[in-house]
Amino acid sequence: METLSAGGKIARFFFAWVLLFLIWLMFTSTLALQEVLTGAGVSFIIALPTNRFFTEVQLYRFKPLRLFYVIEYLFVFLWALIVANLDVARRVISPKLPINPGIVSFKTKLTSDFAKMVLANSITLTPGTLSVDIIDDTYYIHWIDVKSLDPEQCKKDIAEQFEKILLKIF
Amino acid sequence: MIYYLILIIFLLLLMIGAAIYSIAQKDLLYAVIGTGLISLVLSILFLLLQAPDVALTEAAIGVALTTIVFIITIRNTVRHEDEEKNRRTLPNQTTK
Amino acid sequence: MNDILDIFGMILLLIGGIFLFLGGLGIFRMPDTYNRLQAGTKATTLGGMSVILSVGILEPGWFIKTLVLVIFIALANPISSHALAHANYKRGNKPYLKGGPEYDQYRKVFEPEVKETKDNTTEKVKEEETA
Amino acid sequence: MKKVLVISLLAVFGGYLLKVLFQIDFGHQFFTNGVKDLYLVASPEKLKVANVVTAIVVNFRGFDTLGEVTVLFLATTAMASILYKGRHQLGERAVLFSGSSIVTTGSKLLFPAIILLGVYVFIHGHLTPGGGFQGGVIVATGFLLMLMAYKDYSVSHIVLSVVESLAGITFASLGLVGLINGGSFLNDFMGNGTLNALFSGGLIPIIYITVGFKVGAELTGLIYTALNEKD
Amino acid sequence: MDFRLFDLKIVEYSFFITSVVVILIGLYGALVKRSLIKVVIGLSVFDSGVNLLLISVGYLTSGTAPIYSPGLLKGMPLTLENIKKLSEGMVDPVPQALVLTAIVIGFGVTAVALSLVIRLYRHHKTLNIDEIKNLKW
Amino acid sequence: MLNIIIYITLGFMFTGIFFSTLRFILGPTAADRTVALDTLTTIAMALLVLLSFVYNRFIYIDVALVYGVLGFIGVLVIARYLEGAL
Repeated sequence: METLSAGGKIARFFFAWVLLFLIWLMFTSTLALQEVLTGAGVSFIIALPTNRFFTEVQLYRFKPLRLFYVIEYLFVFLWALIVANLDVARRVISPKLPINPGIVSFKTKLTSDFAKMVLANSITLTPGTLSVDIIDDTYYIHWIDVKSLDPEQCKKDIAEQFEKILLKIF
Repeated sequence: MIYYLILIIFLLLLMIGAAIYSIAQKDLLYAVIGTGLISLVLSILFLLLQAPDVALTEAAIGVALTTIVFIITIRNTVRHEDEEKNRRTLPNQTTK
Repeated sequence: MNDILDIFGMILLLIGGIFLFLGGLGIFRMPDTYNRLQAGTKATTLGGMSVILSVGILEPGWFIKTLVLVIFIALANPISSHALAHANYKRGNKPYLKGGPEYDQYRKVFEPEVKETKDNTTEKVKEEETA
Repeated sequence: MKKVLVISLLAVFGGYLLKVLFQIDFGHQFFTNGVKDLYLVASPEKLKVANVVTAIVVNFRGFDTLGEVTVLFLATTAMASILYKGRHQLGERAVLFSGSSIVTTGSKLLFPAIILLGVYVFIHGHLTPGGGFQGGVIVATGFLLMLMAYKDYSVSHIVLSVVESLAGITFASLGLVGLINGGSFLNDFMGNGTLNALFSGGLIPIIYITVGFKVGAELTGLIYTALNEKD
Repeated sequence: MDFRLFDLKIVEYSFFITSVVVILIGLYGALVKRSLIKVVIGLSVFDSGVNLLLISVGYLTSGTAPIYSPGLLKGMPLTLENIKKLSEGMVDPVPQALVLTAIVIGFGVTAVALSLVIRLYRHHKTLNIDEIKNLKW
Repeated sequence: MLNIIIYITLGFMFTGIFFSTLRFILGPTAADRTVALDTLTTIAMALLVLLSFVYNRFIYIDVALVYGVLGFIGVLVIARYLEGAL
């Protein structure tokens, strides 16, 4: 993790402020002047002590092109979520419970904690997999229907589609 | 309308069942999880009785704070109601 | 246009209900805790999300607030289920394995003696374990 | 023997309770000469407060709220003094290890949002369900999340007690100003604004904000005290 | 859309019956159980029952929550007649305000009781009230 | 039309609640019971949103919001206790 310059810290603070302000606007879901002003003040005060939680890298890495990848990621994720649910539905309804569970492991190339968490959450919500632990860069995944125990193959089956977009975003 | 009544009666029965469960259960941790269920059902019932303020209070208090206070007590004392049984199973229950 | 949105909302509502039901049925039928978590998390997450979103579609003024709820569910639900799975393994509840013990690769983290048979991952017992 | 006695006692008690309750007509106005109608009309008409429950808690029965906040403060103090074991205990965390990196990162991300939700709930106490107590509880729950997820996250006792005392003093002095100004505790001396705007209701939002800070600080202190306690 | 919930007379008392049953269950737990934590759990269950009873006493058939939100006013001018008309369809706010404070106070009571339990355990090394003398019959 | 769909959805939800409660009662370990509680929390949140739609009051959604944000903390507390961390 790189250390932040003074400018980086200020940028981080503004990032946290804008994010909290957006959440406030969604909470109130109105654009009345009083609400907006109060929201700006409140999110400013809350962002002062909590901005160090939000991001750990310099904000100059942020490029607008990455927003497209975020949207692409959302679509991939939604599709995987729907597939996951149909998969669960099939397994739950069928009377013989076609499962072959096990815990597999693979390594990831992602570095930041946030990206690892996003990948783990996505894995949890996609077909038949549940992340049990992350130790350094190794994921341990509970797989409801183990097809292979080889780490490379597992990674290709489980996480490839998310990881290659996440590598572009972060 | 009879449909809604059936659902409400189901919720009421669920609440009675959760109360009986959390009183009758010998394992205190399960009893505490039972109180969480009581608070969940109670919150839905308060909303059905048109009291959103009270439902919000019940949700906020019952979902985490009551649980953590009870769990701290269990951690500091004993987990099982019959203490003889508790001593027998203590070694593999407190450490991982 | 409005009718189409309404019909879309109704369909979403119905789908959400079905998935919530499947979540309940799943945690009832599955054989062990991990599989129950699988069914419970995925089905209830999508079910809850689609019910809430359908309400947002049926009443367009509510859409933004329902969107907040959906975002929170999508962030928070996997975390809690991950924490439960992790805690369950640490307590020593081994998963139900159909294929045999080699299907459980996570065990190597806790029992380093298995290391010789199959060595391709880092063996690092967490330092907190000893604390 | 004891069980039989208790069950018969409870049966008598429950029977009488039900007998009384069956005389109430469920779903109809029970307290016919009550203050309900007065409150329901006066709250939007005079005070311009949309949420009548808030108006009752803070304005019509504001003195009770002061007592209630005091009870919570006493609970925190009593818990700390009952559990006190000696000076060496202070500063020791009883959470043995941090959670896995998913849990810590997730709680780090959600913590500001939870605090913001708490603040939203107690600022909008006069417009939507919720208010100072609920908002304070939500804020305390946010701190609970951080205290649980991290091994070495700590809350400063000094900051907590300063926030709590300041909020309490503000509440009491606002009430006293009302007493001097209008003749009753928490009498409203500000303009009322229009119904359903954020800046409306005169003193009520300000008091609920102080209540929110006070309850949040108290409950956070309570959890922190309890969590540090380990044999 | 209009949903009137309680048109049937039979079921109307189910809320009262439920809350009385929950109160009795909680009292039973508080009186009979020997573990002190169980006694506190019984008290908290009792608390829930009382809260449900108070709220259901204040319920009004096909009433709505006592909040004059914009969705309820629907752009009506805020005259006295309109407010009176709206307030006739609202449930009783006084029990709600009571219960609102009762829940928070109940939590404080639970916390203090549990800290007393911890203290007693430290002193007596047991939670069984039969062994802690002079506390209960 | 909408009424019927809401009836059917409520029926599905309550069946889900029923099965989760069965798992809550049967569940052999504490983790199973907590899984059931987690599922019940999510179902209850969806139910609260649907009820606020049925009563047509926008402000009732706040209750569901609080449940959605705080619901996972309760589960996390129990999980951290089971882990041995508390």
